[in-house]
Amino acid sequence: ACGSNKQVASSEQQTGAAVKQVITTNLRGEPYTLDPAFASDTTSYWVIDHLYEGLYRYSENGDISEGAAEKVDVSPDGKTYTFTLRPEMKWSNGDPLTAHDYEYSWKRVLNPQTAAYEPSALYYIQGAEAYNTGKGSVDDVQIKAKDDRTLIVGLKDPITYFPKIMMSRAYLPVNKKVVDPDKNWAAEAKGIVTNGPYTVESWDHNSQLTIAKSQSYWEKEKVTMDTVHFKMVNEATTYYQMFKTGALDLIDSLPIDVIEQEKEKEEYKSFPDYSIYTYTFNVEEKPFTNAKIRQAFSYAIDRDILTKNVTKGGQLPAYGYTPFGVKTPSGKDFREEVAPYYQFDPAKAKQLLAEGLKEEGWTELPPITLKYSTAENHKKIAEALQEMFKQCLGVQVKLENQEWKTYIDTFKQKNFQMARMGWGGDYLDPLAMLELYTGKSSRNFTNWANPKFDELIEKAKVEQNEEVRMKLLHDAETILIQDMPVIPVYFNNENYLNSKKIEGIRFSVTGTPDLRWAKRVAE
Amino acid sequence: MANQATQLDSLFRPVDRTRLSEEIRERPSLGYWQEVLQRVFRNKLAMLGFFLLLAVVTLSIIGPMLVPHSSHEQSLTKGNLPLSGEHWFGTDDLGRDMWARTWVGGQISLFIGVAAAAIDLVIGVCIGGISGYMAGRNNLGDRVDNILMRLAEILYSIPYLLVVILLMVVLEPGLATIIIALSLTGWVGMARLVRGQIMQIKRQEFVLAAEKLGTSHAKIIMKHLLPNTIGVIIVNLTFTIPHAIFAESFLSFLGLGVQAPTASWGTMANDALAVMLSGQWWRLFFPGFMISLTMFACNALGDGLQDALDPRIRK
Amino acid sequence: MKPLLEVDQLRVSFRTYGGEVQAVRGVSFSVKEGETLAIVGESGCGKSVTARALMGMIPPRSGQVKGGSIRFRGRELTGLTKLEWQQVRGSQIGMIFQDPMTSLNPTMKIGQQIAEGLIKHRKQTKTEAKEETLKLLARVGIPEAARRFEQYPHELSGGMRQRVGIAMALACQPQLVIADEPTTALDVTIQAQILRLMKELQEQLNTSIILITHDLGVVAEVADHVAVMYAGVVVESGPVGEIFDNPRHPYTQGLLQSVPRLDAGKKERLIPIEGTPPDLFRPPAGCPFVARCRSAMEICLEHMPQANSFFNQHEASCWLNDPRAMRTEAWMMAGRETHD
Amino acid sequence: MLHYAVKRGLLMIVTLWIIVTVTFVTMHLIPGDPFASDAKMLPEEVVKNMRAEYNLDQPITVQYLLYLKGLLQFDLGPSIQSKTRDVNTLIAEGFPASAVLGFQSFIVALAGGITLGIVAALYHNRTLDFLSMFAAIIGISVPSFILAPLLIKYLAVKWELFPVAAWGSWEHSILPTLALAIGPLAIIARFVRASMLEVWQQEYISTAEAKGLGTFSIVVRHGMRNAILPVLTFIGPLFANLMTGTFVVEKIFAIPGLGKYFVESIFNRDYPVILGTTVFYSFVLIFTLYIIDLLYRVIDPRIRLTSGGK
Amino acid sequence: MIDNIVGVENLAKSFEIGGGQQVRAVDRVSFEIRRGETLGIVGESGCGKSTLGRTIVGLYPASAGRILFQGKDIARMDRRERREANRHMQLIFQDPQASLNPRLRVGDIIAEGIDSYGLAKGKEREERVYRLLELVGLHPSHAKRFPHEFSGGQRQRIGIARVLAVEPSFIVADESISALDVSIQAQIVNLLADLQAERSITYLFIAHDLSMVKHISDRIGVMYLGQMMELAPSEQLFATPLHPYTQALISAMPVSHPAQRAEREQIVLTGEPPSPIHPPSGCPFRTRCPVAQGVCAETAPVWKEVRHGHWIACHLVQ
Ligand SMILES: Nc1ncnc2c1ncn2[C@@H]1O[C@H](COP(=O)(O)OP(=O)(O)OP(=O)(O)O)[C@@H](O)[C@H]1O
Ligand SMILES: Nc1ncnc2c1ncn2[C@@H]1O[C@H](COP(=O)(O)OP(=O)(O)OP(=O)(O)O)[C@@H](O)[C@H]1O
Ligand SMILES: [Mg+2]
Ligand SMILES: [Mg+2]
Repeated sequence: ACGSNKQVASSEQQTGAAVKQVITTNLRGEPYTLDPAFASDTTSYWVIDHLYEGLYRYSENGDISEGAAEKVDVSPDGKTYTFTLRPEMKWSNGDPLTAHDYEYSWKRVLNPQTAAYEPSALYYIQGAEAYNTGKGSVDDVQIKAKDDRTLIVGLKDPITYFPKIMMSRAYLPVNKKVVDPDKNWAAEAKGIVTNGPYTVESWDHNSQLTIAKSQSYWEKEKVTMDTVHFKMVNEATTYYQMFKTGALDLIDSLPIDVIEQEKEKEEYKSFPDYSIYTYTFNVEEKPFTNAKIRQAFSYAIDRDILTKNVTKGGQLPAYGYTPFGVKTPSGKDFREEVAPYYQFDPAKAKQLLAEGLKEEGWTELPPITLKYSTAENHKKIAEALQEMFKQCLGVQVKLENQEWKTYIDTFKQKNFQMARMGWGGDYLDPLAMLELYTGKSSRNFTNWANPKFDELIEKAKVEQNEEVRMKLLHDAETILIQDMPVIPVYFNNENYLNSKKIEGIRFSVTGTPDLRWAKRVAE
Repeated sequence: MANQATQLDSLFRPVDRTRLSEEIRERPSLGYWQEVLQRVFRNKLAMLGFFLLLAVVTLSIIGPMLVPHSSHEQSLTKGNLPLSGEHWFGTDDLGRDMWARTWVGGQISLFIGVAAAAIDLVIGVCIGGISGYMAGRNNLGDRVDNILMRLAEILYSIPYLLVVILLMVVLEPGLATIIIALSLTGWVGMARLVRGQIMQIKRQEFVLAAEKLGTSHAKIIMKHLLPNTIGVIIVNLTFTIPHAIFAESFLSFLGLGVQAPTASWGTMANDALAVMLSGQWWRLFFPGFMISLTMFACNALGDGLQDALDPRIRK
Repeated sequence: MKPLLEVDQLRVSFRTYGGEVQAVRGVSFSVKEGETLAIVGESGCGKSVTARALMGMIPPRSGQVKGGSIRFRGRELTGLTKLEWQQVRGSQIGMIFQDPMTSLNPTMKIGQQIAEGLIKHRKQTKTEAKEETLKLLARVGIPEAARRFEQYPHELSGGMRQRVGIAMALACQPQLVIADEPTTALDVTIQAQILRLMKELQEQLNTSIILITHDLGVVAEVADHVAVMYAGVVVESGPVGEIFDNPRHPYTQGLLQSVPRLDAGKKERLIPIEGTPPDLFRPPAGCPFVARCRSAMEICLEHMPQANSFFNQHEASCWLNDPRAMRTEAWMMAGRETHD
Repeated sequence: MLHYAVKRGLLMIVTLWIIVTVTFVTMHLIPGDPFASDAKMLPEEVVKNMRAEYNLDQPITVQYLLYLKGLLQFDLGPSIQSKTRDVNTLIAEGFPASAVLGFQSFIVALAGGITLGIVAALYHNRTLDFLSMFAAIIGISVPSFILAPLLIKYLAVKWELFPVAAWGSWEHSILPTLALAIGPLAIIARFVRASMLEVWQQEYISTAEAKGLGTFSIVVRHGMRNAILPVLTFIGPLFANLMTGTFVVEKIFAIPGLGKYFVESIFNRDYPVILGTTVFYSFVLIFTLYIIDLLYRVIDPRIRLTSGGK
Repeated sequence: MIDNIVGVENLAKSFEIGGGQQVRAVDRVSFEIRRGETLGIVGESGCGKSTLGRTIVGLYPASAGRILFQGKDIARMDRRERREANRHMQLIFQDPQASLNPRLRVGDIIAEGIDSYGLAKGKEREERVYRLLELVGLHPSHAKRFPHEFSGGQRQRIGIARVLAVEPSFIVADESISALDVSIQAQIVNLLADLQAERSITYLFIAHDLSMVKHISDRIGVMYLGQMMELAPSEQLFATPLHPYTQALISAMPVSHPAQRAEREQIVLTGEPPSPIHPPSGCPFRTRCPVAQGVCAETAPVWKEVRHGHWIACHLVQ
């Protein structure tokens, strides 16, 4: 990484200092808020990630490393974290930034009155959940600023992946002096005070947001990009064409139809993100009460063709549940540690279906409706699957779509036989993906519960040895795949077009593209 | 010369009166509809419209049978193929035959067009007719008119999307639901227009005359007022139809209408928008062209019909 | 005195869906300076079309001047270009329309409607035109001209509107004014006012007037000369006295008879002209009046009668005026008797 | 007149109230929760806290009354989605762009439609008539969601005449204006053609001709005003729709207008925004209809006598 | 007693126009019409002739006053009686073009009244239509045609046939011949006269052509600005017009022969009829009356019978 940094530096010298370090990119929509406590969407996250810095942050190579914290000490029992902050840090308005700010910010998120978006990300901390749900007092929350530079956090369980969890935006700090007097402090550019590499320069609502390099950021020397313009263009075809005409330097979420023609170009960047596209069964709805029939449907899907010819955006076929992107002690990716669990096999699919029918004593399947939420790509995939089921299994599946909020409702009420759903990891760990399917998970809408699976997950949560933990998770995944309450279809990814004039944008699995190290090399 | 003069001489005698009693304008008296049809047939533009429409309808019915591919059959590896002997209109992104899909889609879109027109006619024309007729008649009439127009205003103002989503929850998706969704507000424009026309026509003396002869309100509306608004009704219908065709695509996209993989022209056009970037023009062109063609045909036929239905323009 | 306007064998047709309408089929007449010519005739006989032809206002695509000539002060008007016609209209020949309700633009102030012509032909500025208009309004007997200038047609009574129409036609002091049934839509008392006004103005300005009407009373009141039209042709013309005293065409005779006479006895049956005028799609080869004529002869069916001249420019086109017709009269008397 | 104005004003308020009520009820009848967002399913307690923040834990009647109370004070409430800005602000921010665009396209549609319609009428049954009406049919049958990308592709990307999208300079507004205007333009053209054909038969046109005026001044001074009258009924709702923004065009051209709130608020179940935008739209619509009523009297000075009588 | 078929007493009719203003189209008019007679009404355009006619036949509800049919107040009749009275009182319109629905066949137009009063059905209805067509001088084959296929005079005949279909005893002919050609007017007038003779129909004949009114009417009423100014037997009215307005009206009639131009002394009224929205105080005619006096502006003249059968409303005539 060091070497490449030098190269960038030299290329800067070649083009001369005349190149203004400005990048224009696209947010696709108005960030609903720039207050990290309320942020709920990737749009806001992208900006917020450039404005605030947590105790940890992603380093240039994508690892989690210390951010505002200089040093972290973990107690031997793994339950107490002591953070030492870097000296003399400042808010963008000049106020000193201290451990008290972190304490204040986290407790603010937990305060039920705040109605923050994701206080549950802090529930790993002792006393947090109780306070947030009104069953406990703020005093029992184990977040303590010992002095200006020391923050002590006590956890409920000894979890080794706490730094990963701390990457949630709920852990970002806000300035008490600014926040307390004005509830709407984050509504306009001038009110926003940040501690990260950028400050908000201007905010033209629904049109453009500009952030500029912060002069009070502790590592400002390393921030190469001076100004970032975020345009807010929602329509894919539009921002694509704006990119083509040079009005934008970086865009994400390309229109599907153009990926084919952009794929081979230098500008094209594709990165997996830590999420999966699934079809979820309700295992209490016939015919998916039978595991073999569920598997039959999975075997009937030709994921290779689907990702290559339908979704087209470089998505990876999912032959397991947890997505790529988690490095394990073995040095391999968690996904690559095991062989694909299954493959496209029409014969096996037919066989399983027949067996399943026999087991249940049915002669034919009841009518099946496949539900999906309204969107162009979901519709395409549903249509393709429908045809695959028909070809492989001879089953005529009916399609039904609903507008998103209605769909969520339907889904939560488990009012489906087979329904599309995408899941992303809250943090970059297989646990984040698998924990969903435990019997008591509030996000498990399959009606599927397996005590063995639950047990493995419980163990994995507190296991201190990372290797053993991974093994436990693999075992749990195997059970999940065998019972198949959910069909993994593909692992999502994000596509970008990155203008040749801009170098050094850091793309990562979980985060949004990090622009601070980007460099414009030509006007 | 002299000869001619003497020839004329013989004509100076009283005329044979029977030669004069010739009827002023004798023409074969056809039935009203026979005559209307005859007049439509004589109008070239109308006939062009008629035959185009006939062609579109016929192809929508038999078109899919002319090719070995069904409209559903996918071939994911053969997506986005241009026109060829194998696929006359090319294929779409899932490798389905566009020819078959275009005509199957035509069935839906044409049905929707016809249904929307029917809604306009039945609901819009009735409400507009009643409202226009009652307005200014007496206190009660004013009230009826006021209520109906306020109703139209309200329906116009309530967010349509909200109503649509509600419908989606209450009803099963399908053509019937689409039609209900279209009926909710589809009639408002027509009603307002018809009302305006009726207000004008009802001041004409033949309406007063009918009233004086004891003709009932309903009959006055049906026999005297509405037939004389046929012109604006037809013009407005030609706006309603394409609007409904696209509204259907929106509603279907939301999940209210026909479900994938069944397509309509509107949904096909909607799905194919991005081809403007990638160049598979046939995916947008065929459904779009069919809509425009149908529109053109309707307009041409409509204009012809309008002339034909008006007994005054004949000569 | 040289005629101001000479119309000779004017023919106008319209193309319609059903074929060609020969609305005017050879009309000739002339108007002298300061004279009033009345054109009378049944509805649809081509009076308005003739008037429009004199203004060059036959709709260019459906209608066509098929032949004949219109000489105005010695200048041939047929065949003028559009722009040349615009110079003639309003400034040399003015026109007053029948219905003051529909002939004024309902959405424009009357003052502006009058001033328009002045601005166009006299190249006046707006203020000049306004001043002139105010004078004109006063001249046609509209009080409070300044206030009226700003009003819209619907704010005026029928008589006022027709005065506005007259003001409009006279604005540029044309030598000839064509008035197409200027008083038909008005009441008797207002009609009397308007006719008197027209006469006064005519005397002051020495304008010639072509007055189109079907009201014989109006003709009797103001006309110097009369042309009686029937089915697109002039069947009789002459000085007004001659026409009333010695009508030479059965149609003219019929017209004069069919109006009730004030001095006639109570509830005496009127003597109408039975039947209706012929269809101009298929104009008859012979005399157009034959089907309604009591004295029709075989010759009338097949041959168009030529104009016969009588005393003092009195002309009539009827076979009855042919000496050979005398015998027929006798036969007819006989025939009628046997019929009854 | 005043009596009429007051009566209409009161009626307007009643109508608005009914609209609010019906929208309120419908809104709460449809499933979905403003707080159920992307794949994350928030814990119940968290959602409860959030609901309390927006009074959503109150009985529905209380919510309704609270809303009406706010409405009386011209306070449309907070937005649920946009945490820090309230509905009044959203509308105040979005309306200018929508209004500018709407007004421009309204003018274009009106001017273009009238011109096209008049040309077609003047050249009745000739090539120009045929061409204009053919163009109008195309205009009617190509919806803005197809038209807009086409405009972008050719005028912006291929020929680089205008910027692709975004809001800012006047050039930015040209393409969206066109995209918005063409449909209504085509419809107006057809209406105007019909009424112009009628007007052209009127005797006052002959009068104008008899004054020696040229065709152009006859059209402009005598034809147009009268030909527009029948189009007014259509223009009212059109104006209201354009002024309050249209989702599709604003989305495609990335215009910071009101249109997006109309649609997105519903998809997001952002109750106060749904109601706020509805109230705003209805107000504009009803007010426009009212103005149109008055406009009738301006353009057409004839007093309309009510028929029948008492 | 019953030889008055229709009577009006203090009949008034006003129209609401915008802005709470009122037009007093007919103002306190009283007269009666005897069975079988023809009452002519003349007067300037807009003086309320049509309104009077239409109010009498019930097309407009009266604002005040009574309408008697065969001696009975129509307002007091029950539904059936009123419908019957309505059938008996019919109206022929002025404009034969506008009063016929262009989209209906002549047969259906004529049968409209037959249908709505259920007077005949099927074959009989058809027969009746044919007989009516013949009665007004048309041919039964015309029943299948549309109004625009006929000339103005023929259309007016259709209008008359339509009214005759319901066998009325009283017909208001509202300028029924004004739109016709002179030569055709006589045909229609004769037709009306024949029908009166055959069926003893009573007419209220509205027109502004004085000579025609004089020809057809037994008595003539002269209206001005909604009020009746003078009512007298026609001979008497023309021989000795008493009201200044009537005098002006008669003198304004065009001469019937050019030779009379010089002989006649015309009273040309100056000014325009006042607006019915703001009628002048006192006598409505005073603003144009050549002999108006102070009293005319103060009080409205009463409607009085100055001679047998000669009614007048004028201060200056005793
Ligand atoms: N624009 C036109 N197109 C077709 N036919 C026309 C047109 N104008 C006039 N005509 C026909 O020409 C004939 C003469 O019409 P014109 O208007 O001159 O009659 P007129 O004598 O003025 O009658 P009226 O007394 O009713 O005004 C009529 O048969 C009419 O139908
Ligand atoms: N429906 C109506 N609404 C309002 N005012 C009306 C209505 N009908 C008639 N009037 C007014 O009443 C007055 C009398 O009109 P009416 O038509 O009875 O006059 P008229 O004597 O028949 O005139 P004309 O000779 O022009 O037919 C006029 O001032 C007219 O404007
Ligand atoms: Mg004429
Ligand atoms: Mg009248």
